[in-house]
Amino acid sequence: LSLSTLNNPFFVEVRDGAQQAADELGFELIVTDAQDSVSNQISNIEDLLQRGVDVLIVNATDSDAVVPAVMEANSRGVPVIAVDRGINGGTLAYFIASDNLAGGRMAGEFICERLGGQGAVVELEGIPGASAARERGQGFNEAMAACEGVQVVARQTANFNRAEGLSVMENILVAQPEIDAVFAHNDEMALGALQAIQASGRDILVVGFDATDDAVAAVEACTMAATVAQQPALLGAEAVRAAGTIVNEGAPAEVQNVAVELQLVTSEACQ
Amino acid sequence: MSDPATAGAPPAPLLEMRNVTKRFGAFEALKGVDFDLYPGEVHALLGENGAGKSTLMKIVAGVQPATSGTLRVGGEEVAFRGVGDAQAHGVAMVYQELALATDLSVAENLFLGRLEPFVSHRRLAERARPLLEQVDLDVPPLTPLGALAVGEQQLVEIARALGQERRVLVFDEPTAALSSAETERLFGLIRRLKERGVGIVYISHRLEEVFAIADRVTVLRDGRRVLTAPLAELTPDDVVRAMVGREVLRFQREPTVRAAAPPFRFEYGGDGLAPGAIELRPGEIVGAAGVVGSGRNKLLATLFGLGGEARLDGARVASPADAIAKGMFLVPEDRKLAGLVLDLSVRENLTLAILPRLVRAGMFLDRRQEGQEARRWIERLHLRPPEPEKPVVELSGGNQQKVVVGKALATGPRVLLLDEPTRGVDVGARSEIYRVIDELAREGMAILVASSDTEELVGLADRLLVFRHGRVAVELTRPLDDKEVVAHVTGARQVA
Amino acid sequence: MSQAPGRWRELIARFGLLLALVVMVIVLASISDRFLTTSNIINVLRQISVNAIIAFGMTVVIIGAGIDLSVGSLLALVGVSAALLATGAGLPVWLVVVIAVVLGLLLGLVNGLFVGYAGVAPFIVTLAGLTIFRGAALVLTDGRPISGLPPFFSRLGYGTFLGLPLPIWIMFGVLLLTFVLLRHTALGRAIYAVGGNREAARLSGIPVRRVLAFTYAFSGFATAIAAIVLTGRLNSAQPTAGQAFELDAIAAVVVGGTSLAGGRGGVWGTLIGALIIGVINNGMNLLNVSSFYQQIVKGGVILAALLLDRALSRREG
Amino acid sequence: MSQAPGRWRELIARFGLLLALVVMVIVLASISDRFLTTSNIINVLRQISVNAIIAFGMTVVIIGAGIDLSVGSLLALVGVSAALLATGAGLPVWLVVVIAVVLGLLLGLVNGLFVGYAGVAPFIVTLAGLTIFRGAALVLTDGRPISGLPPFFSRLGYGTFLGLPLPIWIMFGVLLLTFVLLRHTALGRAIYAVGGNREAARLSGIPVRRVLAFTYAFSGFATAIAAIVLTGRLNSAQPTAGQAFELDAIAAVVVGGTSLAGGRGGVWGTLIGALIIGVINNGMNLLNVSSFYQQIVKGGVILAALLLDRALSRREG
Ligand SMILES: Nc1ncnc2c1ncn2[C@@H]1O[C@H](COP(=O)(O)OP(=O)(O)OP(=O)(O)O)[C@@H](O)[C@H]1O
Ligand SMILES: Nc1ncnc2c1ncn2[C@@H]1O[C@H](COP(=O)(O)OP(=O)(O)OP(=O)(O)O)[C@@H](O)[C@H]1O
Ligand SMILES: [Mg+2]
Ligand SMILES: [Mg+2]
Repeated sequence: LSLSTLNNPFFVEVRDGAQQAADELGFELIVTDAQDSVSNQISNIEDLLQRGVDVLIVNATDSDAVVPAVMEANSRGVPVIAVDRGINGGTLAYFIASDNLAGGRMAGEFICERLGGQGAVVELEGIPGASAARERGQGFNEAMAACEGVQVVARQTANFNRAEGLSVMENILVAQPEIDAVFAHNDEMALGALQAIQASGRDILVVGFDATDDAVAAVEACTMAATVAQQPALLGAEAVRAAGTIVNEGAPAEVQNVAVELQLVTSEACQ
Repeated sequence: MSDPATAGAPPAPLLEMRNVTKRFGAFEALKGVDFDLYPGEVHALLGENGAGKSTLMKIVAGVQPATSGTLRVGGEEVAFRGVGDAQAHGVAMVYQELALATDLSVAENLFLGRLEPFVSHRRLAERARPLLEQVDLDVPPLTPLGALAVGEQQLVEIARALGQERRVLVFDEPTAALSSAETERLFGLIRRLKERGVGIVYISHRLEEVFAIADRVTVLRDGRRVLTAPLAELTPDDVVRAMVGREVLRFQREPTVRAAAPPFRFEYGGDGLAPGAIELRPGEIVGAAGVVGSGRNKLLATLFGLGGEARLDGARVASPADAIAKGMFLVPEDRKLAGLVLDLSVRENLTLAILPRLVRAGMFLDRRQEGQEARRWIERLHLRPPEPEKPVVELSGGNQQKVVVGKALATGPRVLLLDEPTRGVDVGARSEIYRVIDELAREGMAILVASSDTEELVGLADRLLVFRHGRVAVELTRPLDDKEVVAHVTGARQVA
Repeated sequence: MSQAPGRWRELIARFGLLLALVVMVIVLASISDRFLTTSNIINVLRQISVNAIIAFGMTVVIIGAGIDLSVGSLLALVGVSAALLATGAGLPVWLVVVIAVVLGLLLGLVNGLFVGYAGVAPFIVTLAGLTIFRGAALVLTDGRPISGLPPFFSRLGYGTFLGLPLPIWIMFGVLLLTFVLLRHTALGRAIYAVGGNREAARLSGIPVRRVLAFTYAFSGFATAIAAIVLTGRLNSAQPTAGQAFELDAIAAVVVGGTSLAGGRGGVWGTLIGALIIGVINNGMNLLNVSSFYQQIVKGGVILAALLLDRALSRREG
Repeated sequence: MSQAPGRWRELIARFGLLLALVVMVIVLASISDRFLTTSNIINVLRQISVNAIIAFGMTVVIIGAGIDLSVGSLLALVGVSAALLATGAGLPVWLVVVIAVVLGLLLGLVNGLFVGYAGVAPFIVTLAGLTIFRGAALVLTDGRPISGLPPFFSRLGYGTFLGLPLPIWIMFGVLLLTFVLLRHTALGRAIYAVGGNREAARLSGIPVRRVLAFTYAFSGFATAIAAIVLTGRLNSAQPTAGQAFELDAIAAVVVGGTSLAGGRGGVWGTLIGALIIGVINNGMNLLNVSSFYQQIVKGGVILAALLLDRALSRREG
């Protein structure tokens, strides 16, 4: 299992889910961490192939960049399963992902509905150029475009980082007299923004993405409106189960897409 | 020359400077100076430390532009934009502060700035050999320059200038770290250049050298020209009076009355020094003489725990910190490398070694006392300008040397090791330093002075160790005679 | 001028930089009427507090001709350690803070011992520190953020004293402490000497190794304080906090005129450097500059500020 | 010893480091029988090629007493520019490569002009370069990676010549070029002189500013080559590529014994440095060290290697 990063609780859960499934199935799971670097990941995969793995599960740091490494695996006859992020080339056995685009749209629609189709919204973007940032942003903005009374009044990056979410939100709060909702491309930024909003004493709807423990707790405490839940553990587990299928039954003739559900975590009690 | 009107008149000057001024911020280092130089002439440029000698010549060499005034080289008015410009006009300079790259080889340094595009180190070494032979420096040309002693580096710097075939050659205190043997050799080379019509500017604080080699002299005082005249018309006293504006008494030392205290016994060896031992008695001044590379500097460095092996009264001197704890202090020979923190001010450098004494309440510096201490040494050593807050990097070479010496004297150790203490220091300040050294000896300090200046050693020392090839070749005692010392140093006289 | 006390001398030397800051402020104030409000000024000061506190410690290291790349990771490690102690061990909060600060100081000291006594290049030692401290923070927390802290932390992050937020007071406290250290103690003088010319310092009897070790310990100390402040501001601690903080801190120091070659500079310049960086970030958020262009603008403005400084100041940084 | 040619002198000086590398190799070989296979050795060499090529350029800058933080972003900018030209403009591939290399050289030169002629601190100039180039790469691509490159790129990334992958050949090509530059040209020697003692270099008539400007242009040139190689290896170009590459490159240089103070070091040491880092990464993957612990192990091993080097080498880095 070649992971893009373990510096993020999300992927830690992917790993845990995968590990658990592997333990159940009695597989040996080798985990590598590319630390969000494409070239690290290529090296990791090369090293994994060097060690003679039977099935390669790849959580790509970038969908295009890992293609050559996947082709290398293909040439050695090692089946490849993509998790979370797609891979734009080579031969895949399975693609297991939750849909970031749909998630962004889900968040946008939720905000539109809660604001009653009227209001000012702030978008906190992830690391510029990162695929999760692109896709979530795209889905969100599609929903915003469809929701006519709602304006995105500020769009700033906080690099998926809680401390930056805090200070960027503080600055935006100074600049924008009127804000009704914030959508952050991940929960870390959302929680930072929440901190700034609480300090300012203003009443603003915050929606995050990923449903980390902290975010879910905040939703339950009614301080955060919602977070889009991927099911990272499920992603990991599904990938390993797919690997199990390959080992037992051989690789499928063509790529099988396994869509892992997204859900919006909200709290009924807070409405 | 064929013009009948100028026939019989002196040839056109190689170098003409008119009304040159130079400012550093608000400070005026040169105030309307005129200077000229003729082919085949050795023109001495004299003045106290900080008078503006180096500043004037750095304008000639293209290091820095004049603030105002004109400069003509070979009759053509020029405004150099860099050292390269000056070199293209046939001007080269041997700098007072060595301008060498310590991590490059000796050979590369000889050709630095004019290497061929592709460098073959073997060929370079071959081209370097004749130049090194010229100055009688016997080191492999591919040795990194940093491994050489200061005097040896000085010779490299000289050899580099000699290799350039220039019309104008400026020597800024070339002999400050050279003994009389190397100096004689340099003079031979200068005479040969003279014959070829090269114009030479010679800056030095050693008057006897000036009278031996120069034809004319120009004296600067506080950035003004106060005298230009043929040397034949002057006596040394005239020159000194022009420089300092008063009489300077030549320092004469009365032999110290020996204190009864027991001597410090040093044993040393290693790192190129033959094993040996010396005793220094409290109140005694011992000199160390020798040619470049003979090991006198190494002796001092070794005693101070900087390499080799040294023991004081049987106890190993492990490091400079250990040496200081045992009551020693060293004035190192290379002030820029080891003596000064150039970015710090005069005050901060002077008090650097006595910080523990200036501390109040466990850690805070007593700024009033620090200022007093700094001002004391500034006055005593005639620092010019007498400003405690000036960064040391902006001082003239001689004044920087005074700061290094002042810092050491302020510590008041039991054993003081002085390595070329007056390198580049003017006559007036030099006798002042001698006076302080003498006083300290009288108060019971044991002092070891290594120097390349025979006159200095003869004037100061109670005893003199002459070094050859890393060992004490002979020990001389008072009364000392200049000629005899020189003979021993050069090896002309061997003692069994 | 030459007799001016240290603080003024430092500020005069950074005159061009101050001017650049003033120009930036004027430009921003004329574009956005929200920029020059008291609340936004306080906002900017509060935002720079963490970076500035780290940068003050970094200034000390850099004046000693060193560099400390480990600050961001150390911040994370100290932050999660404090958070774990505060949530798990049931210790009183004041004790947690003391332990955290001592931990930062000790880990900094370890860096310092490698640099001073083992003679390994500071870049390598603290780069190793960067990866090791980060790894330790991740191992301690299994990669998860820690929240549910006692109210002390959010009071620290959001409380005020005499109308000013506590992080700003703490920042000025560390500033003054560092200034006094550098300008008014023998140790501070020794740091300048060691950074300016290590050999000369050694021959003057200054315990060079001990002085070097101290500078890294001080940087660890400052970073630990910054960690507590950040933990308060976020009311939680992340093992991933502080990434690339070392670059921000070094940038503040160098923009502020302290030379990476050592021996020169001071902590007031660092404050100006941190302010310049903070004002740029704040301004771009206020003006809603798109995130791709933000990076271009930020680089350009810093470069322009330094060019102005070069044109007006006498000596080189 | 003093008569030994440059290459050997450099290697002897890094004897302790070489030994550390050998120890690491022996340890790894004894733990994992896959480590010392031809295919894994080639694997390691190919993996370090991009970092090593950048680090060779960085070595030149650092010997000149500078630093280049912009390499990672420049790599991204050159990579996406080349990819855009190759996919969009319909230019022949060789021309794309030439344009890309010239672009890298020119952008490096801009850094160099600011450092050499405007006298701004290298850290600041190239930090501004870091953000500006990154921003430009994002703007050019609207943040999206570019794929669908002509087959030339993947041939470059995965083709072999005489059994060795092309990236390795290119790496050794740049190594030799840099070595000859540094050791056997007047310009190279001038770089040492400028880095060792700028004032002395100036007094010797060396055109200091031009030399400094050149070093950054050379770094840009090397980075552009690395960008082409990486684009080939990934068969695509990302505007986000190369993050933190500057730290890796500087680490290879400094581990390899080149002093950040300038004037000292060489490019063979950098190769060893890059190898050490590459072997550590490869080894940890082969041994399946858990990723949190990887960071700790990596820092610890680098530190241990440098300690061994310090203990065995004579002169300090
Ligand atoms: N870069 C500088 N900035 C400020 N002042 C300077 C600078 N360089 C020289 N000065 C000042 O100019 C004056 C003349 O210095 P210069 O080096 O020419 O003296 P000098 O005659 O060569 O003395 P010495 O015999 O000590 O070498 C000194 O007072 C010195 O402090
Ligand atoms: N670090 C070093 N590495 C190698 N050789 C050295 C080193 N330092 C000094 N030497 C050599 O040791 C010899 C003695 O040096 P020392 O400094 O004692 O000479 P010296 O008599 O003081 O001459 P000078 O007047 O030139 O300073 C010289 O030949 C010098 O080249
Ligand atoms: Mg002078
Ligand atoms: Mg000597």
